[in-house]
Amino acid sequence: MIVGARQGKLSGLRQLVAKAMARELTGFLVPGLDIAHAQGLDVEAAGVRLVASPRHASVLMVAGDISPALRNAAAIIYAQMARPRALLVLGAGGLSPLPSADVTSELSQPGLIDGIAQLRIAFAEGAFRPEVTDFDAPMLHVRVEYTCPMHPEVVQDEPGSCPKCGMTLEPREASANDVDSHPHETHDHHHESHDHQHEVHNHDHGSHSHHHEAHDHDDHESHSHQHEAEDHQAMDHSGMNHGDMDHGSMDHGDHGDHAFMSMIDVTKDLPRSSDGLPMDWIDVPFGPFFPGLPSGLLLTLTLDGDTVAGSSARTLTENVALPHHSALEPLSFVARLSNMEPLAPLAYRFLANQAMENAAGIEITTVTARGRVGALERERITSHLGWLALFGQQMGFGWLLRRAAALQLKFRHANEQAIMALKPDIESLIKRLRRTPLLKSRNAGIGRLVQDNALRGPVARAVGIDNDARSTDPVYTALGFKAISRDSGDSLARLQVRLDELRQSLALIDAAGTIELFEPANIGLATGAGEAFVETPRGAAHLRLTLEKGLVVTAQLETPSTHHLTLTDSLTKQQSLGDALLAVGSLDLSPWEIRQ
Amino acid sequence: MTPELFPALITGAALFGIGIYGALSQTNLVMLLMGVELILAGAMVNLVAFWHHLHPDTPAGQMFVLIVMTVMAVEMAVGFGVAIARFRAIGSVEMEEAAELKG
Amino acid sequence: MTTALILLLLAVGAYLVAVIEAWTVSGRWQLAAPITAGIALLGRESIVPRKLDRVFFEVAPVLLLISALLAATVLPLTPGLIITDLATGALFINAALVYVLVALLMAGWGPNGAYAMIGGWRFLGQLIAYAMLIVMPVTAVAMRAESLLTTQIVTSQADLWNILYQPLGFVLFFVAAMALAFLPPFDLTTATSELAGGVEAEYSGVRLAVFRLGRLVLVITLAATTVVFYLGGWQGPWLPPWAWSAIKILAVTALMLLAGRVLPRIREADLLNLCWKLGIPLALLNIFVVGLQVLVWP
Amino acid sequence: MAMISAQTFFISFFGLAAVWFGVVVFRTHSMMRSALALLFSQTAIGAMFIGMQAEFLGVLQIMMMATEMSIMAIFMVMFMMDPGGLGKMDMTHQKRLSVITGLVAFVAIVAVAVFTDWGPLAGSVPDSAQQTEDLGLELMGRSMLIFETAGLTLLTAMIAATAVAVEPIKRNRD
Repeated sequence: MIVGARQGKLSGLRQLVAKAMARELTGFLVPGLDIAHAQGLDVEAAGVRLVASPRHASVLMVAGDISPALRNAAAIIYAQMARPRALLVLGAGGLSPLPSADVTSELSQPGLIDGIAQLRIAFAEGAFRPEVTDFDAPMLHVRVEYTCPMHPEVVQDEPGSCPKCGMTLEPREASANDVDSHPHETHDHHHESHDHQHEVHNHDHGSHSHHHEAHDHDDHESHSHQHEAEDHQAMDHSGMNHGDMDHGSMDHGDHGDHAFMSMIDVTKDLPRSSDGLPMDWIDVPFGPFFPGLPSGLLLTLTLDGDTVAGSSARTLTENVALPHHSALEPLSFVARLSNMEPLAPLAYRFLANQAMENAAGIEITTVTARGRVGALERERITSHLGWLALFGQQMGFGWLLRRAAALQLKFRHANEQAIMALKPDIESLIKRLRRTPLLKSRNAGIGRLVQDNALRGPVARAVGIDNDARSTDPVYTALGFKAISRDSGDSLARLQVRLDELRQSLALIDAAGTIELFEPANIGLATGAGEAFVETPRGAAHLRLTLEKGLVVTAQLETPSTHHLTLTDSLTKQQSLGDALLAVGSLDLSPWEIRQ
Repeated sequence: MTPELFPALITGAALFGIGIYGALSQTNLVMLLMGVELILAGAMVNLVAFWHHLHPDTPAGQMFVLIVMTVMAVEMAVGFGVAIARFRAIGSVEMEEAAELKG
Repeated sequence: MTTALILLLLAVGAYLVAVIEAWTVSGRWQLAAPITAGIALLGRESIVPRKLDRVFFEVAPVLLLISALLAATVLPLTPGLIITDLATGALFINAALVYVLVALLMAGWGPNGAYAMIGGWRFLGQLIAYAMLIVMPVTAVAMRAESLLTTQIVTSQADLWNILYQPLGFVLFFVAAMALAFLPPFDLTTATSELAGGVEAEYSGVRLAVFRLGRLVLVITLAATTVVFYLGGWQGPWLPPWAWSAIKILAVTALMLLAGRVLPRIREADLLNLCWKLGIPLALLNIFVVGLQVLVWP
Repeated sequence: MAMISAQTFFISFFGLAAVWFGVVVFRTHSMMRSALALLFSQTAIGAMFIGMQAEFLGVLQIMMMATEMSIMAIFMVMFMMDPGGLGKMDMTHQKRLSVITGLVAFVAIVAVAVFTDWGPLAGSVPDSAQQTEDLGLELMGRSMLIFETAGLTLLTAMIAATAVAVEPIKRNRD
């Protein structure tokens, strides 16, 4: 039986329909495709078609543990899905505020396949039920507050008149969970954007508590028309909000039938677009589950038509900072650091190991070092392939998405021989990308960055900065490592750098000749301070920690994405929507390694 | 008195009337343009009606309708050009606020 | 009778388009998928977003379907098999297809969603540009046939198909047709990774089914139009006319859909530049050249 | 006779549709609706043309107006204070004058239309293929000059409109 079943008896015809639904499951993946691939899940192969809009999805798949913020967002997604809708949970812990899972399974490809098989049965039997329960969650409730059309700063919970001008206050929706407001609004924008705040977590736009609406269409009919305009003129890029509000209030006002209102007054406060026309701007949330963007990243773009006027990016993964005063066992510290980043766990694991070894003053053998190099480079390959898949999805380039994802899954746990066997596939992939038309014109000049020493990893190397932690590492230099570099610094250059690094990593694995994840050296009861740099797939991460009697007491971590996140605003400003998203995507941000 | 023409001619007249109303009453340039469009549409209906009922063998009638269509297009192009310019200049395409354009 | 037959053929065509499209996406042949997917959609709830413009929201999918069907009424599949052989057929096709734009504008404005609205306005720019590239090559085609009758356009290619007689026109028309059906790489208005489905994003259930069906019919109609205008319609050796029509139409459909498999989505700026700065001058050149050809070998 | 009456019915029906949509244009508060209402009014007129056997003109009208009014729509949304129509603000002035003038114009034209003797009705209309051909010859023959002038006017208008619309200071970005 499915919690989100659709109302109705499972009659003969409906049984047929239910069977069809069971065959044609469409899934919305939480937290996202990149995580799924990194965890070795191949959803399409398991027979579920992934869709971009919750409205089109029949199954909400939650893969792994996600933060409360992400769960809230997922709950909004769930509320937008059309019934019958099911919830498939793969190895996740807490779900609230989401409803109880219809099917739970373990977080692995077999687990996924098994779960989907159960789901099909559940659909065939339980897609329709005589009585259905409405899904409800706090963040879906819409609170009505009252504000003065002339003085947006006046906001109160009950109707009344404005203390400043005595106008009748206008009702307005505000969400129960108020999210922090954006820094960048102009004054008109500010209160207008508040209308949008309650959509800010929302992948697909604008339907809080749609399920209140959707299941009683008649009630909906009745007030759809009086509402009809409300959002349109917030939505379209010129609805002059003040305009009708002023007038509306004048209707309420004592003086009579027709008062002339000046359009000049209406438009004079509006922000000016780059082409000089006063236009109203809207905030549109992209993420945290937006296809083609790193999952867990909430990018809010202020759109002026199809052009991005401003943006704000933050992560909803809610990874907390490392402990400062609570001492940790070495092993649990390592585990904690590597679990934090599902996209590159090994890199952080090695980071922790090296830092502790340095602190304890332990020398590791070349064999160990080479084994780690092999593993790290393999992870780099999988990570870059994962990025390529995301990149392909973002460009609507289906072939790249599927090909890169398939290769990524092959590489995940491959040993040296298997990796060498996969070499030709990588080569052909790269060759194919070089030959693809439109790819160059799509990426050349997009998201151009200037030299900036805070840049890390491929992003930095695409600008021509060589701050690759590997170039100073004797183990790597012994393997004949030489940092790759491009200079144009745009999305195309970042693509090329990553492609070159695929080759390079293959060569390094070949040179290292071994892939082994040695357990961290036993640091005994050592005491001391140490630090380490590891070149994660996204750039050099830096860890400084101090040990006391074999316990990790303090640790500071610097991750590449933390700085790259601050680049988004400059990269997206005054770009067209597609270019802006591509630019953000080409940074290969990992929201998981960013702390708040 | 030729009843065969009535449906078309009365339609044309009605559209013309509505257009006049719109062109005179609307305060917004774009709405005003819509009025003008309706006026021209009314004219076109009449033209076609006359061509069809009175001179079906002379293509000049249709020719005339084509010209009217051109006029519609021109009127819209220029109208919107002016609208954008006004909007950029003073942020308004309201008639009340175009007083300085009075001759 | 003819009408019923044509509608049936269109339904089959839409089904085949769906199969081919699924193949271009997943690389697998799933023959039953379109039907089961359709049934599943019909069975699912059709959500009505809040604060929508009811009329537009309801009308848009239907209008999309109707405009595609109307365009199909003047397309001859075999010498006899045509619903109405309008004297202005070639023009009528454009007239009908322009309402795709109206439908998508409604679908963009109606559900009151940011993604949908941006998708709708995007398509406005896209179609105004590419409607030109539909009309102008068709003008050249009509110049050669010395008629707007679609049947006569077909017979005018008896000795030499237009794809050879005016290859430039064919290329332009083909590209424009893809843009008009917002097929990848021109799918800016339904871009999943930019607009989460764009104009489709807010539709679900029955309405989405109608919308998708309309899209499929639109694709098959455009393929048939290409065949009639440039590939000599039903003409061909050995095989019967209907077979030739079917083969050509399916081939063109596959060609249209395949582009999405091998190409990334085009940038919007490039999309418009391509049309205004390259396409339209070339289309004018095409008209001029064809004019000369018509004069040289009548 | 039946044929004629069927035709008359067709024309009248679309005539009514055109008028009704024409009224909607100025009655609705949603700008999008009023633009599309105008579009459907024009489309109905195109249908009337077809009803009056002016097939080419009808199709042309239906085709041209779709794009034209869609453009109209986006301008409406851009330049209205209240595109969605929430405010239900009336955007009219000198209402009485306008209504009266409109009515007067309507009545006068109807009177003229009704009480004039438009002379003998012509016989059959040439079939549409013939018409299209004639029209083409007309355009390229006697009315060549007018046609060229129209085209030139259109071009001038386009250039002028663009010149007026582009930003005075910096070039519009590309």
